[in-house]
Formats: sequence, C-alpha cells, structure tokens
Amino acid sequence: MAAIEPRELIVRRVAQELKSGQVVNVGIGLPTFVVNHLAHDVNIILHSENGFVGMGDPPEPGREDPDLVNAGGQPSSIKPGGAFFDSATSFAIVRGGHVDVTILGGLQVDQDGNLANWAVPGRIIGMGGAMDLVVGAKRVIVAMEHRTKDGRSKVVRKCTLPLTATAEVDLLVTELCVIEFTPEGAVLREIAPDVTIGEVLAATEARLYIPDEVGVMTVV
Amino acid sequence: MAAIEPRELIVRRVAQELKSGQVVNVGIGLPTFVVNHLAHDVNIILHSENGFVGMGDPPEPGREDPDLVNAGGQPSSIKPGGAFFDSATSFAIVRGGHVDVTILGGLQVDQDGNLANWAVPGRIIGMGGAMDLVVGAKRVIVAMEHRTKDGRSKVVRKCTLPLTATAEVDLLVTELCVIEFTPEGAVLREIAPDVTIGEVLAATEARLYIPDEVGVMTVV
Amino acid sequence: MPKLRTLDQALEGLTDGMTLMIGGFLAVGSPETLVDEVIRRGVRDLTLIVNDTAMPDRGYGRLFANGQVSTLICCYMGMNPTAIAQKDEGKLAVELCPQGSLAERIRAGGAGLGGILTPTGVGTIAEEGKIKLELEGHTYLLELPLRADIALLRAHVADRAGNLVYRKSARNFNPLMAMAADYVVAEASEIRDIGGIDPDHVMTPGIFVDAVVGVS
Amino acid sequence: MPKLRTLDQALEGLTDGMTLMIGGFLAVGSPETLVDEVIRRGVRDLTLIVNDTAMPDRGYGRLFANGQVSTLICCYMGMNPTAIAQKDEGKLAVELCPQGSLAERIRAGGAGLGGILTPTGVGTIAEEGKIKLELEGHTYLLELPLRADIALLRAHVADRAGNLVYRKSARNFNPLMAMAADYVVAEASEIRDIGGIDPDHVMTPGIFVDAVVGVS
Repeated sequence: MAAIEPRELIVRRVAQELKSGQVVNVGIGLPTFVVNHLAHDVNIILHSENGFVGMGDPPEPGREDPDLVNAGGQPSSIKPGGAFFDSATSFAIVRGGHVDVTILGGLQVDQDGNLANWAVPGRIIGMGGAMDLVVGAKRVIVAMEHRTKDGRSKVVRKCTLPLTATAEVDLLVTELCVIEFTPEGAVLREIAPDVTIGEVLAATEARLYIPDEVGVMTVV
Repeated sequence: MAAIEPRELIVRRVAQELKSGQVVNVGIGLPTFVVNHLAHDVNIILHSENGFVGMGDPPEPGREDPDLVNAGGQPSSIKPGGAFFDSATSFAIVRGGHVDVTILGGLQVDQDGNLANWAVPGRIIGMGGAMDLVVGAKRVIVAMEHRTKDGRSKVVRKCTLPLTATAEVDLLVTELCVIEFTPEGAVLREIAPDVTIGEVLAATEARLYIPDEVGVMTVV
Repeated sequence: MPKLRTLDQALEGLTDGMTLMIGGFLAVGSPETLVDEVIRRGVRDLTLIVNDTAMPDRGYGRLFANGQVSTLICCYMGMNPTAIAQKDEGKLAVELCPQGSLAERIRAGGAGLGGILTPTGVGTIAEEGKIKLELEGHTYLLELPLRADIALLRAHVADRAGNLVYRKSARNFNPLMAMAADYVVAEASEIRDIGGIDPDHVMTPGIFVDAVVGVS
Repeated sequence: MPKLRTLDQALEGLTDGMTLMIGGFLAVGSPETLVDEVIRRGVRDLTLIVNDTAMPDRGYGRLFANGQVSTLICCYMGMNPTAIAQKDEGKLAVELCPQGSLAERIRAGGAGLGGILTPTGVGTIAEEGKIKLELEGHTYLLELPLRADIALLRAHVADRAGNLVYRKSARNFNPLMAMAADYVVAEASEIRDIGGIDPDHVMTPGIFVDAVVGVS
C-alpha cells in the first residue's frame, strides 16, 4: 500500500467506525474531515451543537445563509429531514445519550481514557460544548496525531493538561495505531501499515495492553 | 345594595384584583367564573397549564376542537396572540414567576397563609398543577366559601388537610370577607356589605388582625 | 432511515413488566391507536408514567380497566374511578408527583440530568422521601429523573424520518417523553415524505423517534 | 398590550452595573441593533451572560473593545482576542461554564428551578467551587440558575404581542434567555400584527417579552 498522509490515515480510519443511521457530532479541526470519507452507503445524521441535526455540506460560495452556520461559525446547510432547536435541547441531545458517536480532537489522551482537549496552560479560553459531548455521547472517538510537533507523546500515562472528562474515551485513532479503552485498560487494536508494534510503543508514553492479535489499519 | 349570591360575590370581588396585561391562571371550579366579571377595559392573558397562553371563551356547541381543551379537559379556544407549548414550558412559566396571578379554590386556608386544596383523608387522587401554581405565581388568590357545608370554618388556625404549599397565599376572598396575608399575619381588609366584623370573626377559626379601617366589599 | 411501521411491527418489543410513558393530558394528545395495540397484546404488570389517568374509556385510561397496570406515576387520577378503586384496593401502586415536577423529571430523564431542584412541594407530602437542599435561603426538593422502556406518542404530522409536529393543546407531555425512553413510537394522522416538514417547525426531531405509525 | 418600541425607548432602563444576557452563537442570532444601542448609551461595568464572546467587531463581541464589560459568564472566548487580552490583564473577570450547563443554568433561571445536576465537568476544573452529589453510583455537579436584569434577543419575526419566531441556527440561546431576565427586549426584522403568527409556530410566547424593536 502506498504511503498515506498521516492525517488522512486518521480520518479515513475513523470514518470506518460510523454506521448508517447514527447521530454523530464531529468536533472542529481534524474530525471535520471524517465525513468526507464515509463509504457510499453509509448515511449518518450530523448534530451541530449550535442547534440542529441533519447538517449537510458547506454551501457553494454565494449561497451562504447568515442564519445557518455550524458550531465553528462557518456557513453550513441542512439536509431534508433535519430539524432546528434551541441550545438547551441541543445539549439535552448531547447529555441525554442521543448522540451515538462524537469524534473529537485531542491534546492528550491517557491510559485511563481521560481526555484533555480544550486548554493549555496560559490559554484557558473555554471548553465550549466539549465537556458535554465527551460525557454524553454513547461513544467517544478521539482523532489526533500521536505526537506533538516537538515529538513528545500525546498518548500519556496521566494527562497533565486540564481535563475535558474522565474515563470517557472509547477509541483513539492516531496515524500510528488504534487504541481501545476497556475496563481492563488501553488495548492496542491496530497499528498503521508501515510501523511496528515496537515503534508504536516507543512513541507512546501510556501503558498499552498488547493482545495476541493486533490488526493493521486498512483504509481504501 | 341588593343581596348577592355568595359565590357570585366572591368571583366579582376577585375579578377586581386583576389588571390589564396580567398573565393569570384560574383553577377549576369557582375561580373559572372570575373572568366573566372583569371590567370592560381589563384584558388579561389566561394561562392554561395543559399548554397555552391566550385562552379564550369556550367554543359554541358544534365548534369544539378535540385538540384544544382547557386544564379541566373542557373544550376551549385561543385568542389571537396566544401560543402553544409543551408541559415543561408550561410549568417553567408557572414556577419561573411568569404567571402574575393564580386564582384557586380552597378546602382550608390558615392564618399563616398555608393552603390545603387538593386532598381530603381517604381521597388523595393527585395535586395536578396546584402545588406548582401556588409556589410559582407572583400572587396567589384563594376564592372559596368561608365555611363547609356543615358550618365549620375553612379559615383555620392551622390546616389539618394535606397542604398544597406553605405560606404562599396572598389574598383570600370569601363571601364574608377579604383577608390579606402579610408578614405580620392575616389581616381583615374588607367585610361583605351585609355582615359585621363580629359575624366574620365568629365564622373564622383563624386569628385575624383587625386594622383601624376595614373596608366593605363592593361589587358592581 | 425510513421509520414508518405497521402497528404490529411498532410494538413487537412490548413485554410484561415494562415501563411505558404515554403522552396526553386527560386523553387529549393521547395515542389511542397505540393504546389499542397495548390492549390487544394483553401485556401485564406495566408501570405507567402519564400526566393523569384519563377516563376509564378513553386514552391510556383504558389500561386500568383492562388490568394491565401495576404501578402508576402521575399527578392526577380524578377522572378515572377505576384506577382510583384499584389504588384503594391495593392493586395499583401509585406515586403522585406535582405536574411541573413530573414534566421536569421526564425532561431530566431525556436530557441526561441527574435531577432538578424545585421549590414545588416543600412542606407538603410531596416532599416525603426526597432529599431537601437549602440554597441561599431557599428550600428545594431534589426531583429525580424518569425514564421508560417505551414511549407512546400522539403527533399530528410525522415525516418518514420521525420528525413530529403536534397540534394545539395536544402537544403537552409528548415532546418530553419523546426524549426519555429507550424506544419511541409515535402515531400520526398525517405522514409526509422526508423534507415535508420545515426544519424550523419540527417540534420533536426525528432522532428521538424509532417508529412512526399512520392512523386515520 | 402592544409591545412595539423605538430603540431608544426599549433600552431606557439600561444602567451601569447591570447583568445582560445576549442571544447568539458566534454572533449568529445576535441582536446587532440592540448592541449598537448599548454601545451608544456607553453604560459600563456590565456583567455579560453569553454563549461566547463572538468577534471583536461583531455582535456582543464589540462590547469588549468598547470597555463596557467587567464580568463575563460564557463557554468560549476563542474568537475574540480583545476579550482574551482583557482577561489576561485582569480587567475582565471570567467564569467559564460548559455550554450545555450554561444552557441549563439559564433555563433553570427562567423556570424557577433551584439548580440542576449534571455529569458534565465532573473531574475537571469546571467542578471547582461546586457542590457534588453522588446518586445511585453516579457523580453530578450542582449547577446554579442564572438570571439577568435585561435580555437582548434577536428574532426573525415578532408580533405586537411579543411572540417570537427564530430562523434556522439563529435560535440558539435566544428562547432560553427570553425566560430568564427581568426585562426582555427582542429585535426582529419582520413585525406582524397580533394574530399574524400561528400559535403552534411561536417559539417564544409573548408573555416573556417586554419590548419589540423592528430592525431593517
């Protein structure tokens, strides 16, 4: 298999986790691109926490509606069958378990499934809806690069940055591996096609359980 | 002034308490009739706890809408400018202090402004929305006959029937008198045209404060 | 995900002992056809979460005469002598809850809240068994969330995605219950194709609804 | 009770030190004209309850650059460097609250609740200073209600009775804030006579709204 850009590997692999009919909330940044890589027969319903379900593609230039934006404030659209609501209902949907999957970016994920993704020291500017999403969604998938720009592991023993939620992450997908968080700990499920388990472990500060069979991340 | 039927005296006197623009909830029974006696220039907004504001008169026979009833389940109507909503919003309106006046019937009112109006021993079949209304409305007016059918005072020292709420009644109007509940106690404000203060006190178990001036209930 | 179902399909998961929420206020906005099917299936030992017990011959009120209800959570029983008699005979366990608290408890169940604090019922028998909190000089009761296995709703219009629109005072508890059950069925007198309801007019988003049944 | 007012009339009660709720999400659904008037009046020392700080040149975000805000309760400041700088310089006191908790706190303020229990924020800095309750094995934070002196809203359509209809994602916090302030003003681009809005389509009943201002 030809080399694939790391961020593209992540979003393509995450896309495989989604099933038709699921209500999905995707965070700003990397997760946004997951929906571009769904299989042709997978139809999901996107929840936008500023107040609607059935979010569609961004409108073509010139067709923007100032009253219809996504949670990042960017022009958006709504598909037939969608619905608008107020912010209390939007987060009743989130907190009440009516979102099947949330896909979020991360700054750190630790071996206990704790997530830090909203603040760095000296820059605490707000958690937005992330804390509600991570606590409320039935399944929490973190899509992030494995290491910081200066090479430190973001998959850590214990998060040092301010937490978003405790023990809520179900799956972590990086450009190196797929980690599942279970009651027994963080389990290495898959590794990228061009790396070894040893290389993943070397890049990972967290303690990982290595099952007898570790798959290979396959994207088409 | 010619004699007036006791219950009519009550509802006509209560009607004088309402001002234009007020949001008002009237309970089942005696309070229902208050709205028939408003002065011509007094326009109030009726709240119906099953889910709308702007309640109008009952429809003419043959014009009933099965989806439009009042809180007693009777055919109703909505005035222009009214709005429908769900039960949580309806009681957010009640509990949140957005109802200016509620007018309820009573089984007992005591000198501390406690009200019992939903249950008698052996027949506890539900408080409906009464507990929310009495706690939430800005002003609580009880419209009831002064004595039971067998002559016992319903204006008591301490309620013996199950309470609806504690210390929430602001005004009590009976066919004998008008009593205001203040931080200092229950104050006799007015007496009916054809009774004496002594007669009111004789019919009243509660301790009443008699101010220097006691008015006379005047209805037109 | 088209959600249109036959009546039989829609309630095939209904079993003895389940907890049901049923929309309606004195049988207005109550899913008569879905209740027919509950009666036809003859399931027993149901826990009912409803605003009231309706009337013996209308709405969910019929389930009492048919002996299908063992536990009841509601705010008012006054128009159903059958249910009252079952309560008095000890055949029906009843929890009475103030109407506004009932609405908030169902909403909390759907919204993932652990409970709400209300001043309603303080100093009355409604406070029995409940945690009381003093905050800034006010006393509140902690009311806990309610959830059900199945919610039965009555809508005016539904689309095939499960979006619902209610009509006039028939809305009442339906939108709250739509959020608070594991499985949600709505009957509607008008079924529209997806896209047939303005997204700004939707009262219950289709994501809450599992099945829609068309009724005449 | 016709509620149509001029811009000047609508905000004549605004004074220094007040707490304002302003609708909008990143300035979408934000009452730009009412904010213009807040700026024109030059009131200071405001406490702002908003979803976010918008942008320095848009919506309620402009109030920071104009030095009118001393306290802020919101969930996100990321698009307003001016507000962030004021926070970092200690000129702006900030309480950050998770978005869903913020929505529930405003709703609780309008609904007369003493607070709500949420699992959101447990184990994070959002729990600092808050009461924690354990119920049936789950941990919740008690989030307290929020209220304001004045709420400024943006509607799409209003009638002269104050009924409001919002459009698409411009709804957001507006209907919640409509219930949670002592005085509520809405600007709307279309004003209709009473009866011009279907009572089933009303999103904010007019009883919550004190004044309506028409804007172009």
